[in-house]
Amino acid sequence: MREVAIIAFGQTPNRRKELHRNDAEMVAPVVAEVLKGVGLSRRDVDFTCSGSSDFLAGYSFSWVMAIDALGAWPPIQESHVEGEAAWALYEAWVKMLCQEEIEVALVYGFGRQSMSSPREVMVLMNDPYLETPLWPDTISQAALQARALLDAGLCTERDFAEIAVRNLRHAESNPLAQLSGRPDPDALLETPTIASPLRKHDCPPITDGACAVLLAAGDRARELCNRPAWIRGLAHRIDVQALGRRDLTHSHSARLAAEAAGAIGTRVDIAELHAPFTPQDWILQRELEITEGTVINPSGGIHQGNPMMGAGLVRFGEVAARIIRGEADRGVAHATQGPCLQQNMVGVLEGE
Amino acid sequence: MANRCAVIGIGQTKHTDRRLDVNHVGLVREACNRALEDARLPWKNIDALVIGKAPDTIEGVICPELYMAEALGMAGKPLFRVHTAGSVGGATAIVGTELIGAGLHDKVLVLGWQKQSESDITWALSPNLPFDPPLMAGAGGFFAPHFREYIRRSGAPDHIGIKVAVKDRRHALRNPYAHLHQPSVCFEEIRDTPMLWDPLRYGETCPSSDGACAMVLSSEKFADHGSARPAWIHATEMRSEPTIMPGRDEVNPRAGRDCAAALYKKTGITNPRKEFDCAEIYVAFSWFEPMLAETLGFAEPGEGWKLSDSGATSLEDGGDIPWNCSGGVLSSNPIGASGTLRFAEAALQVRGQAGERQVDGARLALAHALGGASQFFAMWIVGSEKP
Amino acid sequence: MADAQKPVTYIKTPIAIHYDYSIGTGSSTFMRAIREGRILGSRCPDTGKVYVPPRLSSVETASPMSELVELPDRGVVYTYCIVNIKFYDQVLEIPYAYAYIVLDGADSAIMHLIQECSVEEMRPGMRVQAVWKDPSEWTESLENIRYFKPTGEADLPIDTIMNQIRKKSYA
Amino acid sequence: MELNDHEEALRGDHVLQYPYRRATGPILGRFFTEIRDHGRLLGMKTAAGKVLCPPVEVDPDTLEDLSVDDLVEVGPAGCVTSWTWLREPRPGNPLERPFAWALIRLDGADSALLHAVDAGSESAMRTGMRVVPRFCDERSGGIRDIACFVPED
Repeated sequence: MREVAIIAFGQTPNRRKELHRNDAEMVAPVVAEVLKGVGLSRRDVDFTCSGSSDFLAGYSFSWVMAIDALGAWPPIQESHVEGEAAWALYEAWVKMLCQEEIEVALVYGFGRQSMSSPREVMVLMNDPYLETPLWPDTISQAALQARALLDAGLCTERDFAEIAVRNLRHAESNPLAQLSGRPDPDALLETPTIASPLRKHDCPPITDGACAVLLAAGDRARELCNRPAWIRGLAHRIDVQALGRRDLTHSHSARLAAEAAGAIGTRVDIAELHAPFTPQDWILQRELEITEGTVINPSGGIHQGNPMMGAGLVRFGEVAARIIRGEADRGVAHATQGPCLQQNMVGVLEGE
Repeated sequence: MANRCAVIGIGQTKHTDRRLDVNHVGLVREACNRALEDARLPWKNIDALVIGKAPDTIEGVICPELYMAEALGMAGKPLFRVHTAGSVGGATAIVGTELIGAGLHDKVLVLGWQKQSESDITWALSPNLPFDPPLMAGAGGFFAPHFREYIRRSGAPDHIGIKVAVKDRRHALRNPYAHLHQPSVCFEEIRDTPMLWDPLRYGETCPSSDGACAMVLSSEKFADHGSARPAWIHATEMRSEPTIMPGRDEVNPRAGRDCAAALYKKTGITNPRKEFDCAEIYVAFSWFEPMLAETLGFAEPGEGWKLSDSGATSLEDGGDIPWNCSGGVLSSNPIGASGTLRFAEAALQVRGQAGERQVDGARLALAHALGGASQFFAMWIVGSEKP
Repeated sequence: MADAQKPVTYIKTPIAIHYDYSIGTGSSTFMRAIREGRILGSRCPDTGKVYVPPRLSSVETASPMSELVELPDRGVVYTYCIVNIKFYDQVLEIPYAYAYIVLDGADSAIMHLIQECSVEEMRPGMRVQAVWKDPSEWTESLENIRYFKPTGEADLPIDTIMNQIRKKSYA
Repeated sequence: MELNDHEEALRGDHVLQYPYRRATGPILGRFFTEIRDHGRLLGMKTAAGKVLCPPVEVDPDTLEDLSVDDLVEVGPAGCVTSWTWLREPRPGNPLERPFAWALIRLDGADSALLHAVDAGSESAMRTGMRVVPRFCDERSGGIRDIACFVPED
């Protein structure tokens, strides 16, 4: 199989509300930054792929505007996934595996949650006959999963709080973090629940942002980057959606994706988990068999910033950036979409 | 290089304005079941599914493939969603081809669908945004200025658009799955329909349809599994260009010319009109046929209308390069499936499965899907012989 | 139940999503100028093309565009559409025409209504100028311009104009 | 003149609003009809003998299409398999006062249905508790014909 690596990563600062720029205007400088970082121009990009959501953006064909900000002239090879941009990375990776002439690919994602109430908008991802008419908000759905973990005696609300604390502590070294700090878990547990047992600290922030990664193949990657983050394995799987049909203490598809990507049973230095809610972080640790020596979410995970539709791609970028900088040798990146970890992607990245 | 890939199963629904008897799952399963039956494969044997659909605003569900994942046989498997506007059905087939080309899977189901009857298409495609006064009044209004410019440049007579519409609607009568079946359709009937967006008449526009189309793609290992010979995928190509670039040629977009040139280069095609036996081209409004004939190299610039006028693109008239024997987008337009249908109909032709719309002895066919402001192109070439 | 005999075959699921919709910097710059009766564009540093409304980056080259250009409220019709269909939210009398108008000194076209001109008289190359609402009614909207009308000047050679624009395109 | 992003962008209210009308297909149609006309809940019996409520249309094990003939009556009472207490109900929710979202496995079913439980207070909720549906007086066909569930006496 052809070798493909992430060679660059960039993102906007995670912000509660982007007051100046629209989606396309957010994307353009991030794309310029990643290209400049490796000394490429937009014309060196052989394939471009993005992820976004029309309902999040508030209008149809929302990604088309972003193409108008990329310098797509002469015409480019380009595609788009509706949803999380990590799947755009997957599409680019597949294209590079089977088309030798695609040597460099650009992948980006963007979303502005602040324009609407994502807690409600994302309800539209559910069954439109049986569930959406009741408007079960995303936090409530995650809370049903959290309760299942508590009832099974697998973890406690304190475990959830400690995951939040770990993420915020790690975020202190992330200059682009929206949230960071060193809250006391006991104090967090004194705060009221939003949807019991979940409290504010268990939930991701509302974030506007964009992100981009560059992929390159084989020697081209080595030429452009001193230490490419090679994709050793990449796979995604999905579960049945209905919460009442799933064992919510598990994410079957996360485990299957991890197995297919070769993430199980190998030593990794770091893991970036796209766990919108703290109980999901716990579940993913178990499904991906992450062990003691692995630093989880060195960036602060998505509790420091959640640019929806790009937040999963950011996980890949954060792992790759640490490998590229020589801070880690091997890492696991995870992305998800759908309620309660319904669909999961796992990648194993490694430096040489 | 990439592993060989073939179409071994094809299925579609009867396209219609309102499928009130089925929900989303019922609609897509109908197409998938037929494709699987044609491929002689059970659901369980499918490794992965690639699904394409145009804006989620049409059905009002974000990524509906997620809630349908189990019904699509994908619990525990990879399910992948593509959305590239009108070209999405083509892009979906290309992603499926590449999953096999990359050696990741052996049997991939690709599916395009749309259930337009659940909302209003004009609303879904162009909601009124703040600070943005509405002017265009629908997709036809968006493209009409481009058609007018084409007519001005080429000197094409007014009847070309009518003739193309009649031709595709006549073709549709041979296709049991086509949405519009107008047995009486003739020049006068189309000519006398209201002029909605001058120069575009109502009769020259595509319908709004509910429908789905699925294909089973396979690696070489399973290529002979289907109920007819495989349609080998000889090459695929995609191109995109910006929407609002000053001086962009909307009439003959460079993305389309580049896409065709790259595709033909991969396969050694030098004379598309002569070398292809037929083509399924995304003609959502009549005037796209002469315009795209020029963009895709079937006619010299300014001469596309003569190709349409000559009857060369008509199966009924015994044309040498029939376009849209299925009736095309002008006869059925479930947007997310419209591109998949083009790709699938081309494959049906080279498999010899096209029934009354079959081009005798078709060996090599071109399919094309178009999206956005004539800016997103997806194409493939399929043949009865291994590439 | 009134309908008890008739089985359920469909459901209605109304959706209303509210957005605090932000149009971004390029469009905001344009709208703030139009509130004062001025039309602004931005110039691409690589091709020299002038975009209306202004954009933060070039469509063709992605280079940042920082130079603003003020444009006159007159230009030339490139192509157009005559609308004979009434849409549910449309208040205009049919038939009406809207055109791609290339303002003098601009390279991109804006879309706007053409009035004071029968649809039969419409043609590419026709010179047009803006008819503004009363300044007291101006807001942040292109609707400050009610429509464009013919100036009565001689037509311009539209092919020459479009070819000049195309020649500037990034190779 | 210079183009820059020093000033905040203009914003305006925007609503994406549409009364989607969805065909139910035969199985969900029957499910909703039974609720509307008889206050009866149906589950789908799969080839493996499991009963799934709400009903599925495709057998999860065989991946074959299921039919209305495979629907069987379940409930109406059931037990809560997971729940969350929502202190501040959201727009569009079944109840306007604090309530629980719950996954409810109806008697005779092997899977759970998502709905609201009107329990009065969080302290009244526990996993495994018995609940019964409260149907709306005016029913029009749809999941909202179940107003909510309430604790069994």
